[in-house]
Amino acid sequence: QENYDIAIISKGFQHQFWQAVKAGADQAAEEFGVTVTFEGPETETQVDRQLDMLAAALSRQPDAIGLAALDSQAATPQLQQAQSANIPIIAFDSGVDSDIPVTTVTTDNVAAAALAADKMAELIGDEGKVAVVAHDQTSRTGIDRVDGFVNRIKEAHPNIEVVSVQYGGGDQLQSTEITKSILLANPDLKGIFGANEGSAIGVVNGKTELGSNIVVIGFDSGAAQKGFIESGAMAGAITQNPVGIGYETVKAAIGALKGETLPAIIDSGFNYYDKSNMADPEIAAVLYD
Amino acid sequence: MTDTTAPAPAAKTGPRISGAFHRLLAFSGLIALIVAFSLASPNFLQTQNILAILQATSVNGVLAIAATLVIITGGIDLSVGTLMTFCAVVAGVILTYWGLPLPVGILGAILAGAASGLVSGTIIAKLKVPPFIATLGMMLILKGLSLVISGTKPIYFNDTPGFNQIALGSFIGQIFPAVPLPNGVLVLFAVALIAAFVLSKTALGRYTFALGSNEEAVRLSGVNIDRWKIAVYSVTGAICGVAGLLIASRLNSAQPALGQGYELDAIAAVVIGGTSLSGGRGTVLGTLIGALIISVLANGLRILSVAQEWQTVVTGCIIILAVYADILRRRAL
Amino acid sequence: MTDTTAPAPAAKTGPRISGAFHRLLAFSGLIALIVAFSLASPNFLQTQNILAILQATSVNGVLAIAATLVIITGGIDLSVGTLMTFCAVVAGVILTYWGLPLPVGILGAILAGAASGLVSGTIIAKLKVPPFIATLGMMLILKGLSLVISGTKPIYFNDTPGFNQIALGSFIGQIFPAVPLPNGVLVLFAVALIAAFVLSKTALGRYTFALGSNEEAVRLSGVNIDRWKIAVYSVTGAICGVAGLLIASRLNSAQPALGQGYELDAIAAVVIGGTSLSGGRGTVLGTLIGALIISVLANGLRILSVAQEWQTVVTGCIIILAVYADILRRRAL
Amino acid sequence: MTEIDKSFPGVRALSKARFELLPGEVHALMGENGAGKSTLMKILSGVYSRDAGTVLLNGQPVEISSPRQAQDLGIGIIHQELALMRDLTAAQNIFIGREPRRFGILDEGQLNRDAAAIFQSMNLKLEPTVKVETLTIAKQQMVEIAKALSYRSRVLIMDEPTAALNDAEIAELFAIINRLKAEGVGVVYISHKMDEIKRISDRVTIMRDGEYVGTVPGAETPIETIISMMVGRTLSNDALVIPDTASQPVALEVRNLNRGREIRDVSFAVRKGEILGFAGLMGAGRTEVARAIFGADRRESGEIFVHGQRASISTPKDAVAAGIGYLSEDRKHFGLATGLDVRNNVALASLERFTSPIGVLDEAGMQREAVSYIRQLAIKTPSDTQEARLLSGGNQQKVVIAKWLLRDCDILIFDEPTRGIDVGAKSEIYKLLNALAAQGKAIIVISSELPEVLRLSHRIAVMCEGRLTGILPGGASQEEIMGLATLREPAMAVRHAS
Ligand SMILES: Nc1ncnc2c1ncn2[C@@H]1O[C@H](COP(=O)(O)OP(=O)(O)OP(=O)(O)O)[C@@H](O)[C@H]1O
Ligand SMILES: Nc1ncnc2c1ncn2[C@@H]1O[C@H](COP(=O)(O)OP(=O)(O)OP(=O)(O)O)[C@@H](O)[C@H]1O
Ligand SMILES: [Mg+2]
Ligand SMILES: [Mg+2]
Repeated sequence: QENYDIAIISKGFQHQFWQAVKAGADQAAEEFGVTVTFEGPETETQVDRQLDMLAAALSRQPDAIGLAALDSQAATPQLQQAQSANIPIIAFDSGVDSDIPVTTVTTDNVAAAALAADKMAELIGDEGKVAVVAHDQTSRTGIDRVDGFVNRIKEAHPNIEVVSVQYGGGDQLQSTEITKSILLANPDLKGIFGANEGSAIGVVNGKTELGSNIVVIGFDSGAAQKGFIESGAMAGAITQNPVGIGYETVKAAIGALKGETLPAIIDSGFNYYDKSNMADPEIAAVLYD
Repeated sequence: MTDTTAPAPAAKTGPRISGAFHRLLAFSGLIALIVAFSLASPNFLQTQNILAILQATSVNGVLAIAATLVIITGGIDLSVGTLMTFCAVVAGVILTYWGLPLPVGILGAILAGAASGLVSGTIIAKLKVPPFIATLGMMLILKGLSLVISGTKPIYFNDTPGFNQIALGSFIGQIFPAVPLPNGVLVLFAVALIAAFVLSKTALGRYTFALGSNEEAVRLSGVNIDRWKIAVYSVTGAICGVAGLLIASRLNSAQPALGQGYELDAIAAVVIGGTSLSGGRGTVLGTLIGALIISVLANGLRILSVAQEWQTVVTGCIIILAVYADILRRRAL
Repeated sequence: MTDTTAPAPAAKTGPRISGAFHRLLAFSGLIALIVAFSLASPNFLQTQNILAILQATSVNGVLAIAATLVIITGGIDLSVGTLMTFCAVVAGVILTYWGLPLPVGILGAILAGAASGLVSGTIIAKLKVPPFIATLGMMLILKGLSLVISGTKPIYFNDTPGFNQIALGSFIGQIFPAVPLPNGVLVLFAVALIAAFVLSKTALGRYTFALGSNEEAVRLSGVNIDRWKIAVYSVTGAICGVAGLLIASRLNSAQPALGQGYELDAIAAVVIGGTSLSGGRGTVLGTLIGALIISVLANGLRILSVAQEWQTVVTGCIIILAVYADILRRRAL
Repeated sequence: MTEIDKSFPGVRALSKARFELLPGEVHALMGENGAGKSTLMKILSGVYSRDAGTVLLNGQPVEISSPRQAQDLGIGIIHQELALMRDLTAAQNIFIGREPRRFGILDEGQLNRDAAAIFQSMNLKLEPTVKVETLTIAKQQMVEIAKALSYRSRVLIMDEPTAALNDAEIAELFAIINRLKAEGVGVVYISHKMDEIKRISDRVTIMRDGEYVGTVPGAETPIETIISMMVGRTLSNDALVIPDTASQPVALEVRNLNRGREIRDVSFAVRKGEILGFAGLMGAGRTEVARAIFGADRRESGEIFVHGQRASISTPKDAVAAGIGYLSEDRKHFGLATGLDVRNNVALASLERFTSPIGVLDEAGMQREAVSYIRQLAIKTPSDTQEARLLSGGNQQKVVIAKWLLRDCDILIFDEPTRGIDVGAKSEIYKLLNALAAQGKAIIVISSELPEVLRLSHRIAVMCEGRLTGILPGGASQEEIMGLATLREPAMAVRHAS
């Protein structure tokens, strides 16, 4: 077994979701005896900073690279550079507009958010006003989750109206303030979808500060969200499998280095979880603290 | 920064307007905003919403007061945001990881803030590194350290039940149930009162203004300017510690990744409040008003469901206009 | 900002060091970093990596040069980051949405930058709004407008094949294949040369320094200071337009949400490069070195696979140390 | 102080300088601009460290490495350049670092009472609670003096304390100095005003080019001797031939200028080739008139005619375009771009002249002109690329004069042109003003020194409380001028010379 050097460039670093991806990658690194580094820019808008990270990673001449591209096109020159240096690229989280990556480990965010919309409809009796607090107006996950939710409501739940979509940058405090404003402006609101971990926690904070009892559906997990679901402050949340994403990315990289053939897409899947199924082993396995 | 244009040949011609009226006018931008939003939405002037605005002001308000002190000395502190986070994380480590009692955590956060301020102040005063660079460096260092000591994950305060009462409980609401003013707002007012007192009544306050006014003159007067400068940065740091406790209490967790970017809001509040970035002049009351203008604006635009991209545009315009109105007011006086 | 401490009681005793040596020493921080990283990793001093560092410097370098001009006047421009984005979006609208030819897009982006600078400059010069507030407002306005005119989504330049050659092509590489220096770096050098020329050889440059030195004295010399101030902000804006083209070309898209936070890096480069925030002194070469220090640091730490939270801490420390070393060097002279 | 050496980059400010002060004596320190007087005193007061030499206090060698240490040793100083905190009140400035406290809290009442007491002892009418930035330079200078007195030092250094003061204030200061002297305080007195030296000093030490020249008794030594020791030669003090200008055309006419209480209905005219002196007490409004004419401040009403044409002047740029130049009384804030070098300060008002159509500057041309003025005005600077802030006070003033000479204005307003300038340079500037007038320029000279006004002016305009109370012929007596300068009722008995 060779000690491969695998560089992972993610979309973020500080948020718990990315830390969970990192945990999965580290887990695989230990299991397969390879070295993994993990980096990501400050915010999911800093496309060029991510390219600089990718360039620095290439200079290091790693054996393989895992990339969660912030923009599906921008990385093309670096990808070509990697290709000519025979460094396999594994895309994860979202795809790259290129056939260079040997495989893509991803979650279908549109479908995941649509599931959240269906659950929301179910919980509020398929009618009334709802709102979305999302993390980012321009990033892939931000767009997909908002679109997935809003479009699904439009198509399948005509009696529900999305009255407001606002963005808090995934910052818990800002999302709290946004939620409070939405609630105060729409006293008859029935539910809010928080489109990532920070947004979802902010929504619950805002709701509790105002003593409201609207339905909240979150996204991803983390200790706080799990606690909210347990206490009932949050009805449920969509979980991706970040640990699995990290693990699969490293595993795919090793596979590629060993010359194995990989499927074009490795779907890491998503689930809806709430108080009733949180303890199920297969759900508990994809949740992170 | 060049807002020092000239020692204003002050064209005093009209009758002098009384001091009280003058002070009232300082609120004019804020009042104009409140009136406009009240007319635009019936939801704006609800008790609940007013409390929400005040609550939303608490963290930025405390940070802005912290920044006010160093800005009056003619310096700047870019580290207030990440220092706040650092202090929150320190509280988390003390209370959750070590399981020590609440007062220790509170003290620890404030001391951590003061210590960090001491370091910034020393770098500025002794090594003569410009405040912008020293605190930019500290901003990054504290950001990294917050991640390191928290283990790059949030620290929850679930084991310290009283902790979230710091910001969210309502001491006043227990006495007057009709006005459930959150404690966080009380903390803001308390910090403001203390800061105003320090600035106007103590030697520290005097030297704060003196340093911003003419540092060389203070030095030539035989004052140990290094010591006082370090003291001012330390007090600023301690106040950031209070902000850290507030935000941690509000989120019931110390979020190590949060904080960068908060310095700009804080400094904006200070400058909107009439404190000059070239030092020597400024008031805590002005800073409070500046912080309120920012929160009222954010809240009002959200209540009106203005599209977010336009919210940003409008906020930019109103910040400029608010300061311009203040300039016109002063010129008219 | 108080880096004007004193007319330096400067205990100069030793023999005078020659100007050339002086200038060489200015690079010392940068050179120390490069030597350290080269020793630590064999991958650091590879052509590829050097090109990557230069490429990574290009956008921030151009922005920092833009910021240098206004900072020398004693002002500040917080809008450079979002203005860059705005100009990129303008280029996107012109080239992709309207399908106009490449030169129109390039011109449009630069003009959009100049126009925005004209607005900032006018607010500052005519309405006397402090530069910090005026450009903070502009920062928000431009951020919002970028989202508005782009329709809150990235605009791709796939229909303008030549566009990504602006930053990514290599004019030099075509002649000397061994040195595939990307055009973006050439653009950076060109902007630096032009800015240095303007600052040292033209009336605009002279007034830039004079304004930062004593604005009132310049006014009383019969100079139309408003006009020159507006001119400086416009030139800064135009340079931000170039930065916008560079980043759009590099990403082959205009990313409307990017840009905020970039102003801090740009200003940091300026200050690390020895330009004083109180105005009146500064050089383009210094700014270039400052920008390089930032990129070398980021690149080197990544190459060494330092954990990201520690990268931040180390970067903070080194920024402070670099400036401190520069201060020591000047004192020794 | 013996064998004191001090060098700055490119400048040897002091070389084996020497100075001795006895208790209860007023010892004047004299020398041309840049002779090293301020530098020597800054070493004594702990601002600068010396390169070599010894300082003895009461016969004991002492190391003075900070202003605090100097204070503790009983050495106080009034700096030449005002060192006040503009945003603080007068009282706060005086007691900075020594605020009275009660339970750790500042006792503002006590502070103001203490300050008021000092003001009273100085016969100074000043509110302790007024912010110093709103004070005129003269008042600010008085605050500095009050501050120095408050230390009750054994040694008090006064570096040009009277540069901005009027005669009454100077008399007050001298009374204070005499009182201190009686208490055994040693006073070091630096000034360029010869009459003051004669009036106050017991001994005079003269410096030249950073070196000790000699010490002479104050009262007995003729002024000429002191001057020749300062400049190293004797100055000719020719009586000026004042040509008649009454037949010359009017260059500048001001009609009914008004601005609040500072300027009330001021009208006058200056002819080509004429020097019109402006006399008046501090705060009479002369500076305000000059600034209003120059467009530096807004004016409420009034018309300005240049060469008979109505000129619309609302900014300094308009004024300069109309051929008016203004040398401000406060060079540090309004005159000099302190961060720029001498060359650029000289060229600052004339940059267009050195700018090619594409905006490129003609450095060589600028250098030529700057060097020529450095020579003409004997500006003491290592080169034309020296930063202006590093020049001695008097030389800075010359740089500003050079700026307006280079601009070649027809009408020049000099506000306190010789403030802080040594005798040698002063007589050069007088000659210069006369030469300029002879070339046909119209010149307004605002000065608080009556002898200067009398010596220079063809006619003398006198102001009091914002009003022009009269215009006297050049030969008027001091009494006549003072009469008008204190005249509260302008309507009566105005004697106009035309
Ligand atoms: N900080 C400084 N750096 C460089 N040169 C200086 C500095 N301070 C003074 N000098 C130079 O030292 C010399 C002595 O200056 P100083 O101020 O002592 O003169 P002075 O006798 O007080 O003159 P004045 O009558 O004009 O006030 C001058 O040539 C001056 O330019
Ligand atoms: N910066 C200022 N702020 C407020 N009042 C001022 C200011 N400058 C001058 N004044 C006031 O304006 C009036 C006119 O002052 P001005 O300086 O024009 O008098 P002056 O005759 O030139 O006297 P000086 O001999 O002091 O130069 C005075 O009452 C003075 O106190
Ligand atoms: Mg002197
Ligand atoms: Mg005057």
